[in-house]
Formats: sequence, C-alpha cells, structure tokens
Amino acid sequence: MTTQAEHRRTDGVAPSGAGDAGGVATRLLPSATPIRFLDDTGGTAPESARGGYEMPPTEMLVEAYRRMVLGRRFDAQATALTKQGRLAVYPSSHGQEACQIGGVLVLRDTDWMFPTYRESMALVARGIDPVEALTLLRGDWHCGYDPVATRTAPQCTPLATQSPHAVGLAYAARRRGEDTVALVYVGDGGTSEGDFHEALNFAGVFKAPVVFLVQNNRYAISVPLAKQTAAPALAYRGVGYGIRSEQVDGNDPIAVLSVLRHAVESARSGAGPFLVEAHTYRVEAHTNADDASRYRDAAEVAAWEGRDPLTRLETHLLAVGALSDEDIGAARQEAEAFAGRLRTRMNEDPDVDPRSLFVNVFAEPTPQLREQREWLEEELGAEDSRGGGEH
Amino acid sequence: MTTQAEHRRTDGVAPSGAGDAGGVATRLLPSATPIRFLDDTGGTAPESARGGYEMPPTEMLVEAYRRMVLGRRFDAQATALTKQGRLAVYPSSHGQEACQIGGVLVLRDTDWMFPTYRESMALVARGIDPVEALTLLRGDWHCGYDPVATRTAPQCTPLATQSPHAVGLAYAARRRGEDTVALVYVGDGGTSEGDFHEALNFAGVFKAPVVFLVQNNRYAISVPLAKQTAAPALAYRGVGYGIRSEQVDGNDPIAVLSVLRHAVESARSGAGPFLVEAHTYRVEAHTNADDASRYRDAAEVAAWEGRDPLTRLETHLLAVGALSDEDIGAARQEAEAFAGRLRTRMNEDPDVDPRSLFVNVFAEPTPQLREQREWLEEELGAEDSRGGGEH
Amino acid sequence: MATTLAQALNAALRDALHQDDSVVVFGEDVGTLGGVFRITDGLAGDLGEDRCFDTPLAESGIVGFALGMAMNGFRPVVEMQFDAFAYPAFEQLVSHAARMRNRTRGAVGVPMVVRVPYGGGIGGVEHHSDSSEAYYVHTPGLKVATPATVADAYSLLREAIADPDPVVFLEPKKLYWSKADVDLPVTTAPFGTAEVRRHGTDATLIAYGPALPVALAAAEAAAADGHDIEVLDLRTLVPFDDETVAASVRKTGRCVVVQEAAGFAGVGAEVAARVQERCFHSLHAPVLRVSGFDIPYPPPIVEKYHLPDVDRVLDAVARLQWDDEPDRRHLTRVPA
Amino acid sequence: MATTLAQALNAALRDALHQDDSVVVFGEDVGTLGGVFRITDGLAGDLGEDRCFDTPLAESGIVGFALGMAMNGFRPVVEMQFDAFAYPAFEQLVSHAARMRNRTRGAVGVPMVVRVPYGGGIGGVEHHSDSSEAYYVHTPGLKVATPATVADAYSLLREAIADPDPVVFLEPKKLYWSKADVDLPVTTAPFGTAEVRRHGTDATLIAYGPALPVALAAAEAAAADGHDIEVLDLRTLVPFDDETVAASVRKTGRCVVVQEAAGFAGVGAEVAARVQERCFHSLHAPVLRVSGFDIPYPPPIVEKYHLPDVDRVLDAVARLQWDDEPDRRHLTRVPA
Ligand SMILES: Cc1ncc(C[n+]2csc(CCOP(=O)(O)OP(=O)(O)O)c2C)c(N)n1
Ligand SMILES: Cc1ncc(C[n+]2csc(CCOP(=O)(O)OP(=O)(O)O)c2C)c(N)n1
Ligand SMILES: [Mg+2]
Ligand SMILES: [Mg+2]
Repeated sequence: MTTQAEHRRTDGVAPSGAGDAGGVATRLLPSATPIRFLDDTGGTAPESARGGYEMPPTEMLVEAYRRMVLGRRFDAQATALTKQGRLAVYPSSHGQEACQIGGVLVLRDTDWMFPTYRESMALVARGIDPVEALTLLRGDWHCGYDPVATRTAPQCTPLATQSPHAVGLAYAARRRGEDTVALVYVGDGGTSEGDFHEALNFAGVFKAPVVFLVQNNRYAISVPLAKQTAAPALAYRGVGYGIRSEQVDGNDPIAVLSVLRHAVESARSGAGPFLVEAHTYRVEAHTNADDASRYRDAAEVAAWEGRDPLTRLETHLLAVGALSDEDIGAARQEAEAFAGRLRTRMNEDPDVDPRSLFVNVFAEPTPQLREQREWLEEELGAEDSRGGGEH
Repeated sequence: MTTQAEHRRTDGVAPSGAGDAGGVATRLLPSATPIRFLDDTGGTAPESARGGYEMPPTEMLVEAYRRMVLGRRFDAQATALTKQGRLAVYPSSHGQEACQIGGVLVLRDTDWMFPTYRESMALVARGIDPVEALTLLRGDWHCGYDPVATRTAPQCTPLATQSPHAVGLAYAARRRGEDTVALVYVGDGGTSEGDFHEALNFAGVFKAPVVFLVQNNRYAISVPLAKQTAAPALAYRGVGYGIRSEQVDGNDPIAVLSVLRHAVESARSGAGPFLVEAHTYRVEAHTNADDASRYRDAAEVAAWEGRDPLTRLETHLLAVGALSDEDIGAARQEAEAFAGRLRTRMNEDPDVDPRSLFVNVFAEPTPQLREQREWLEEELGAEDSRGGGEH
Repeated sequence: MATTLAQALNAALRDALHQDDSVVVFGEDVGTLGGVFRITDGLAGDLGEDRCFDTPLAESGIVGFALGMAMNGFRPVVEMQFDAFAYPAFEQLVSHAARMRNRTRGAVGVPMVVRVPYGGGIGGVEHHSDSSEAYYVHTPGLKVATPATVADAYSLLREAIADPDPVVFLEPKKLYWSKADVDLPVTTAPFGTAEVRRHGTDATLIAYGPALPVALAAAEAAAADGHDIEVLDLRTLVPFDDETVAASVRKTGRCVVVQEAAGFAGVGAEVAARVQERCFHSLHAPVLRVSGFDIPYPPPIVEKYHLPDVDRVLDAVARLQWDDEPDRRHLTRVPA
Repeated sequence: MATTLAQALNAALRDALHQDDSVVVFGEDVGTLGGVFRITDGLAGDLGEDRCFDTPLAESGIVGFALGMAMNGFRPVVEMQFDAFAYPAFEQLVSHAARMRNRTRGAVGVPMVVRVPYGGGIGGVEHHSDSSEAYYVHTPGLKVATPATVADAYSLLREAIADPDPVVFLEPKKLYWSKADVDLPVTTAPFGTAEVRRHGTDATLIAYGPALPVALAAAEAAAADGHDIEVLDLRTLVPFDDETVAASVRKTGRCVVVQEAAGFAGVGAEVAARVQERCFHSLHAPVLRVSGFDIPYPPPIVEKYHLPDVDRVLDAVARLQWDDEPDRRHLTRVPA
C-alpha cells in the first residue's frame, strides 16, 4: 500500500496532448472506492481501504473531536434561533461535521477557505466569531466577518461561483512566492455549474494550489445525486483536467483528515490542485424552511445517522484510549457554554444604520449615490421630526 | 481485441454513487492512445492500435475520399473568395477533412448536426447549398440554410453554447420515440467553456443520444492546447459525466469513421451519449484575418502536413485497389466544377431588403417594431425620392 | 373562492400541461418538491415525471437544453429558482433564445418560457431579491411579462406558454401569497396591453409587478390629499402599450413611474423617456421616477429603506409641480 | 505624431504594467498574439509572460479568476474578445465583481478592469457587434467607461486600472483605427466628467463611444442648416456627469441622445429621463433619442440601416419643434 501512497504523492502535473495519456491518467484517478479508516460504526476498516493514506496524529483527531462536538451544538443552536425568529434562514450541516471541521483543521492560518452558505460550522471552527458568522443568515449584512483578517472568503450563495475566485487568489499568492493554499467547499449540486468546471480547468492549467472539497451530501435541496449526474463518482471529474483526485468516506473524520491533509500539502508543495469528493449526507432538511419529507424517506436518513461521523470518531478515540468520559463531558460543556453565549448575544436586535446602504458600493460614492443618500437622509430626518416610527 | 471492442459496445449507463465506481469508470475511459487504422503516411497501423474498432466498408471510404477532395477544394475556394472581398471572413478547415466529412457520413438524414463557424466544409458535405452555407460568412444573413429542412443547426459562434441545444434536441426526439442522433462539433478551445460541461452532464443524466465530437486542432486562435488544459487528453472529460469516451487520430479518416460510426450507433441504440476527441491540426491560420506566424512555427505545420488525412486515405485506397487514378481524376474534376460554380454564384452581389431587419424578431412584430420599421420605410422612401443612393 | 397568485400560476401550468402534450416543465427542484415556492406543486405527481422534472443544477444548461427541445417540437417552461440565479443563463437567453428566429429567417422559432421569481421584500438573503427586468427588456427578441394580479398570473402565463417566441416571465415573489376571488381558467387582456387599475384625472402612476400594490395604496392615500390618481399596470414590458400610457398621461398631464429595480437605466427610465417623447405638450411636470437606489440589493434588515413605498410615491406625487413650482430636488446640486 | 486609439490603449496598458507590479493583463489570445485587435501587442514579449498571458477559453472563469487575484493584491486587466462573448461572464460581473466591496462592508475591494471591445460598424458577423453597455450601467457597483478619443483611450484606461473598484471598460471597436496627434502619456478629465466636444447654443447632442463621431458630424452638417449645436461626450456612463449635461441643456433648451445600442431601456433612455427631470422648464421640445432599432444586431450587409447615422441625427434635430410644432412622429399612432 505504501507504493500506492508513494505514487499518489508524486509531484509533477500531467503533460497535455495525445499519446502519452494512459499512465498519467491512471495516476490522476481516484481510488475505486472511497478511502476509509473507520467502518460504519467506528471500528477499524480493513487496511486496504486506506489506499495508502497516513493515519493523522492522535492530537489532531482529539482536536477534531472537540470541534465537532462544538460544531454540532452550534448547528443545533442556529436551527433553534430560526424558530425564535432570530435568523432569517439556516442551512444545517448536521452530519457533515467531518468535512466542516476537517476542511478547517488541515489549513494553516495563512491559507484561505472559500465556504458556501452551508459552512457556518466551518466558519466557527476556523475561529470566526459566531455572531459574525451568522450575520448573513440573520440578515443584517451579507458578510459579518472580515475576509482578509480571517483568510475566509464570504459565504457564497450562487453555487460554485466562488471556485474561480479561489483559483485566482491561490495563483496570486503563489506568484508572490507564498505557500498559501486555498480550500474551496462545493456541494454535489454545485459541481453541475459551469463555473466549477472552468475553475478546475484554470486550476489545472495554472497549477494553482487549490483543494476542491466536494461535500457530496447526496442532495441539492430535493434533487438526489442520481438526477444530478451520471458520473460513477464526482471525483472522476478531476482526470479530465489533469487534476489528481480522491474520493473519501465523508462521514469518517479520520479518512477526511488524512486525505485532505495530503491534498493540502500536495497543493502547497507545488504539485497543483487536488479534487476531493467526500461522500456524506445532509441529515437535516436543506434549510429550516425546507420540508425534506416531501422527497426522501425517514429510513434513508436513519441509515445515514447510523454512520454518524461524531459517533464514529468518539467510538474510535475511546477504543484507542485517546479520549476519556471526562474529556467527552468537558467537550460537551464547552459546547454548551458556547451555545449559551451565542443565544444571549443573538437575542439582541441588530442595528444597521440605513445610511450604510450607500457606503461601500464604491470606495468613493458617485455623485448619484451621494444624491440618493441625501434623499434618504431627508426622509429619515422627516421621520425623526415626526417622532420616528417605522419607515 | 474483439473483447475490448465488445465491452466498448456494451450498453447501459453508469450508475451514480460511491463504491461501485471502479469497474464502470474503467469501461467509460478512452483508449490510452488515439485509435488509428493508418500510420502517418497511409500505411497500415498495427492491429492493436485499432482498439477493437471495425474497419468501415470500402464504399464508405471511397465516398469519404470523394467528399474530402471536394471539401478541400471548396475550402480553398472560400479562402480565395475572402481575398476577392466576396466573404467577410473564412475559417478554414484544411487538414481537418477527416472530421469534417466523417462527422457527416456517419449521420442519417434524420439525424441532426450542430456545427460551429469552422464547419462550412461539413455543411457542404451534408448537401447544403454552398452559397447558403457561406451566407453567414458573406454577411448577408446569420444563417443561410433552413435548419429544419437540413437537420443542421445554424453554425454557432459563441463557443460550446450549441452543446446544450444538441442535448435538448436529441432528448426531445428520443421522448417521441424517434431514433435521431445529434452530433455536435466543438473545438479544443470550446471545451473550456462552462456550457460544454453542463451539456455533457445533462446528456449523461438524460441519456441523450448525442455524440460530442471534439476537433482538437491544437489551437484556439493562437492559444495552444497546453495553455488550454492540463488534461492528459480531452477525451478524459467523459468519465466524470458517466459518458463513454474515445480518442482517435483525427487525421486518419478510417479511424475517425470507425469510431464515429460506433459512437453514433451506440447513441442511437439507447446507450446514451458518447464523447469523441479527434486529434487533428488546423493547417491554415484561424481565419484569413489571422496571422499564424505570430504564434507558431512553419516546421510544426509542415510536420502535420506530413500526416495529411486526404493523402493518407488516398494512399490507403490506392494500396488496397479501391481507388484508381481515373477515380482520383474524376473526384478532382468534380471538385473543380463545384468550385467553379460556387465562384460564379458568389460573384453576384447579395441583395438584402432592409425591411427584413424587422421581420423575424418575433413571429408577429410588436407595435414598437412596426413603428420602427415605419421610420425606416420613411427614410428609404425619402432616399428613393431623392433618387436612391447610399444610406 | 380566494386564490393566491402562486395557485394561479400552478393552475396555469397544470392546464397547459393537460391541454398540450408538447408542454414540459423543468428546472431545479420543480419535480418531486414542487419548487421552492411550490409553483409546480403536484405537477410531477399528477401529470407524470416526464412532464415535470428536475434537472441538474446548471442554469445555462437548463435554458440551452430547453432551447434544444423548443427547436424540436416542445414548449418548455423552465424555472430559474431566483432572479439572481438566472444570470448564469444570460448568454443562452441573450445570444440564443432571443436570436434563434431572427438568425434563421423564421425557420426556427423557440417557444419557451423562462419563469423567474423576482424582486424583494421577502426578507431574502443576498441574491434572492434582485429585480432583473431591465436586462431582459433591453434584449431584442425577448418578450417580458410580469403579472401583478391573480387573474393575470394565470392568463399571462397561459399566453406566454402559447406564444411562439421566448418569454421571460417575471413573477413578483412577494405577491405569491396575495389573494383574489378569481374563477380559473380566466382570460385577461393580451400581451401588450396595460390595464388601468384605478381611474383618475390628476396624475398617472405607472407600475408593474411588485410595485403595483404600492402604487395603488399611494393612490388611495393621495385621494385624502385631494389628488385623483390614475394607476396603470403595464403587465408586459415587451411588448409595451404606448397607447394606454400616452392616453392616460395626455389626460392627466402628470406622471410618476414606480419600480423596485435600481433606477439607472431601468424600465422606469424607458417609460419616462417614452412618455415625454409622446406627451411633451401635455406634461405639466417632468415624469418622475420612484425606484430602488443604485446599490446592490441590501440585506433583509434594511431592505425596507431601499424599496419604494407609499411615502416615496406620495412624495413624488407632491413634487409634480401642482403650483408650477419646479422640483426642489433638482433645483440645486446636491451635497458633496 | 498621429496615434491610433488602439495604440493609445496599448500604451496605457504598457505604462500601467511598467509602473505597477500588481497590474496583470490576461484573457484569450492577449499573450503571444497580442489580442485579435492587437491591443496587447508586444506586452507579453516586453514585460514577460507572467505580466501578460493567455488563459483557457472561458469568460466566466477569466472574470472569476481575475476577481480572486484582485482579492489578493493584484490589479487584473482582462479582455473579453468581443462584446457578446462577455455574456458568459455576466454572473461573475453582476453577482460578484459588482458586489464584493459592498458585501464585505469595504473589507474586500476588487480593483479590476474588464475590457470589452464593443459596438458595430466593422462588418463583423453575428455576435461581434453588440452594444452591451446598458447591462453594465444598470448594475450597481460597476463603473462603466467608454472613450471616444485617442487621449481619453489612454487616460481613462489608466484611471480605470488605478480605480479601486471594478470598471467595465468599453472600447468602441470601430474607432480602434481612428487617429489623433496626442503625446502620450496624457491625462484628460477624470471619471464622471463629460466633455463639451463642440460648443453650441441651439441644441445639445449627447453621445458616447462609437456614436460621438456621428454626433459631431451631424453638428457640422446642422451648422449648414443654421443650427448651432453643442456636442457632449459622456466618457463615463457610471459615474454620470449630471452637471455638465444639465448645464448644457438648460442653456440650449433642446436635446438629442445618440447611441448605437437598441433603444429600449438603453443608456439614452436614462439620459432622456434625467434630462427632463432636471431641465423640464428649460426644454422647448422633448428629449429625443437616436439609437439602434430594437432588433438583434443585423448582419454586415445591412448593418448600415441599423446604425445611427448623420441623417438620422439631423432628422431628430429637425424634429426638435423649432417652430413649436409637436413631433409628427408621435402625433398619430403609427401603422398596423
Ligand atoms: C447559481 C445558483 N442556482 C441556484 C441556487 C439555489 N440553490 C441554493 S442551494 C441549492 C442546492 C445546492 O445543492 P448542493 O450544491 O448539493 O449543496 P448543499 O445545499 O447540499 O450543501 C440551490 C439549487 C443557487 N444558490 N445558486
Ligand atoms: C464564448 C466565446 N468566446 C470567445 C470567442 C472568440 N473566438 C472565436 S473562435 C475562438 C477560438 C476557438 O478555438 P477552438 O474552440 O479550438 O475552435 P477552432 O477555432 O480551433 O476550430 C475564439 C476565442 C467566441 N467565439 N465565443
Ligand atoms: Mg448537496
Ligand atoms: Mg481549436
């Protein structure tokens, strides 16, 4: 198996053109079955399933566990906040914790992350203030955190459109001699968009240090994977762009960490982009506003809950003695406290100055925007003098 | 080799999802090297290079030869017409005759073809009046032939954007129980566009009877293939969509016919779409307006001229006794006569009634268009009464 | 019986599917789910998955695929899930759908409807509230319809589906749950006809889609100030009903156009330009516009400051120079 | 020394590349070939392939990649090969480039220039002659510049590259080969400033980009008829110079806008709407528009019937109610 791992780690990008394709193509193809370290319930999977990937250090697994516990609690809290009218909408990543946390843990602070609307949990794991992370979904602004300070792009809503940004940003860093890697999250549905393909192709051509992490959670809202693509697996997209690819059990936190670490370090080393498909499952509805019972069975959900990433990791860490019941209790307590603080802070009404509508359209407002702001000022002034009240 | 051919012909489309990917993916992959029947100079390539594909019937090869001779002469005539100011622009397909003619010969009359601006030769081979085929490039209208009557879509300029049309049209036919196949021409450059990818994916999901013929002529205007993609070969795009794929020596007319026949009949049989990459070369500049010396060597062109598809086929047909010197003379004479008639007809100035600007914007003109046509009428009337003259 | 605008759209699709085998409905989540706004609710179940189905998530692909089907005997009705998610299909709409008939000298028409839930006011996060009509109306070869009433939702959508040309059908999503007592099927005035929704003599308010209720409410409020206001609903932006518009403004001599979209080069600009071209000598004041600001659509918490409301329309009405006083807004240059 | 507009653009790129290491130029065929219009001629050779390079053929990818670079310290200048080939990038422009600064409360600005050769009159086949400016100007967050003179080509492009925000830079391709004696580098008036290209007192012609020479020629011709016409060149459409425009029309009392693009909801509509809002009491006649028809851009042989020309502008000037006669065009409804 070391051999396979060795050749996976081989640098050098596929030459283009006819004739010599065979060998190169084979090297780019993913494993025929998803990489896994753990079986469905957290026992050890057969060595062969690891595809030569390395077991990550135990501390990393423990840290992942802690953040997954916190992430799941955060996620539940956010869903609860929608019911209390404190969030406009919330897309849960319950069940996808391995990818949410894994994608964060493999990155350095200097690396960039490109999340979608579903990655609120990843944002929090990355250390972003949870209130700032939820700004978009609360509706007080489109992005609550500073992308530059956090090296985290705004959560992207138009599917896959953040992919070329990640490629451009990573390429820019590499031009300056920095060793920055950009990791971009895309959903299974998002892979159908033209921008995903264009980004893969640009990344291949410019050897940009980008890791494309496809969270294949088997649904795009209500549309199941089978209607999304006829591909044997989405990881097979990579070879057509000269991009090394892998598929991984996305509910196996160890496998996700192992493969992503390899992918990120491969990209960092100058070997070009990497495409990782993580097979996972969206346990909740698309968002709180969605009714998943319209398009899928409870039995299907239950089956996937049997492969819960958090349980699997916990079982494993307990088994290998890396985690004690006290550790579990402490992690849960930390998560509870985190959720409590968040709840309190989210109970305050956000305050947005209407004048801010005009502030950051351009670095300097145009005369037209100054004029329009003046009109709004007049209205607000008139209201104030009438003693306020709703606009 | 029969085995390989057998399994290539296997119907059934890849199931989606994880786990079972390996076998399916392998079946979808193209041959590691381009399929060929002929060596570079028209001798017989080793049997193994055929990848199990069948030799087409000799009559088909002879017919291909005849049309290639005619096509090349037509192409030269069109280039000459640009020098005489009779065409606004002409993108030559000199050197790509195997694909131009091959793509036509494998189709039935009831099948549809989706050409680009480069396929004027294919249009003529399909039996479209050459003056109608050149209407776009002469500039009297955007499309000179009737797409419905000829089952040939308008030549498409925005790259790859015709691909989803082909998929929709073919799917529509299949829904009605017709056995129509749509063959869509795309260039190597065009494969980088998002629409190409979206079309492949739709075709895979809807099992649309479409053959994607990528004429990889190694340049997109001045941009060489190596800057276009890092893919080992463009044919490797197919597997990521569950689409069977093949790569073929695009200057070997026998290989092109053989692979395309197989692809078209596979699609017709209900086995879903097929992606064929033909490795060929654009011998002339991008169009008459382009100066290819700015970006490529004469030596490179000369090397490819040594693999001229017409010469290779001629050599082969002479060697197997399927063609005589008289046949060659007759084919050339026919081509000459064809070119002569075209020249004469193209020397007439086209006449387009300015009022036609308003006719086919909608089936029924809006009041606004009627009004605007009236304004133009007034101008034309005023001109007429002033005794005509340039507008 | 009270019918919502959403139900009327659903009924129109259903009836069209029943009556014409060539009609097919597809897009993202329109099949099993019935669409995120439930406009296609029940269609896949009742008419079959071949008549109403889900596609891969790719708007350019959806529109291009629809165009291919339209070339081959079908009448596809596709849904773009939200206004801003139609942008990836821009090329297919502008360079193909809009041009195919013209390109082929009439040989290939592409009867297809692109349904776009549009506009704001529903508390949607970024990209869920754009008013994108100006992009489409400026594109020759596209028809653009936008109902504001329940009856029009049904009738205009049926007409769009029957139309031989591509129609961008803009559905004001904040009116999806508005109700009216309408017996379906119903046939209202055809494409290219504006409707006088309120008769009046002193000024003309011109609106369409989501802005119509705002205009009507403003007219009611203005009545209290003694202004008798006429309200027009454009219904289709292309074709445009110059006759009804000009007749009204010639009668009233004053005109305000209301739209949600950013003002600059929006539909309101076209209406203002046309009105002053055609009614110059009847106008007692410039044609004024009430519109969204020239800013990216703001987040939910502040969208109310962006959207035209009754007060802003009333303010514009007040600036119609009733005492022959020029508009103070443009008298002096505004601030630095 | 006579310089062409194309050469001025090339010089602007070259000087910007020399003076600022963060400037990069890329797109389809801009590297080795120097662009199909040779605007980037010699840049890759002289400044290195890392400063000016070819990309894969994918406009959305190009704009998205540029945006990513702009997020990370670069100032990309990208070329869309022709107007209509920018449409696949629409989503990236409208939903991302235009919104990134606003989205991030100013934390992430994206200084980038999207160069688009636009307009007709060069005998181009389908998709090579669109006037797409209205799509961009209607999109809040984009600046839109379009030079009509050689000096402006240089200066506005330099300013666009230096701008902290995304600029759609529309190059009138039929003026690429127009010449003027200009010493480069040159600095002309900044963004947001219209220029009076010809002084006059009787009417104001407003134009931009490819229509400016038509307007100037018409003004010359009108002089023969005794009309002394002022001609304004807008130069940037966003920001818009209301002051210069309003000052001119208040002086002349008559106004015609000239553009190549289809008229409906085009820039001319906005100009007409603004002018009548701001100058109502100075106007002796409605603001008239001379524009392309509302049709897909026609093929080369008949494009001359579509494009505004001197005669059409003169006809509009003649309809400016010099004798207080209302415009005959709109007096009665036109035909069935
Ligand atoms: C371009 C675009 N089209 C449509 C949508 C509407 N939409 C939001 S989420 C979603 C499904 C996305 O599925 P997937 O990519 O699998 O991500 P997931 O939600 O499962 O994480 C859709 C269709 C969108 N946001 N952007
Ligand atoms: C969407 C789009 N972008 C850019 C162009 C301009 N353009 C015309 S041909 C061409 C190169 C196409 O290369 P390829 O697809 O390889 O086809 P070939 O010309 O070699 O047959 C380009 C960039 C276009 N026609 N469409
Ligand atoms: Mg998903
Ligand atoms: Mg090519």
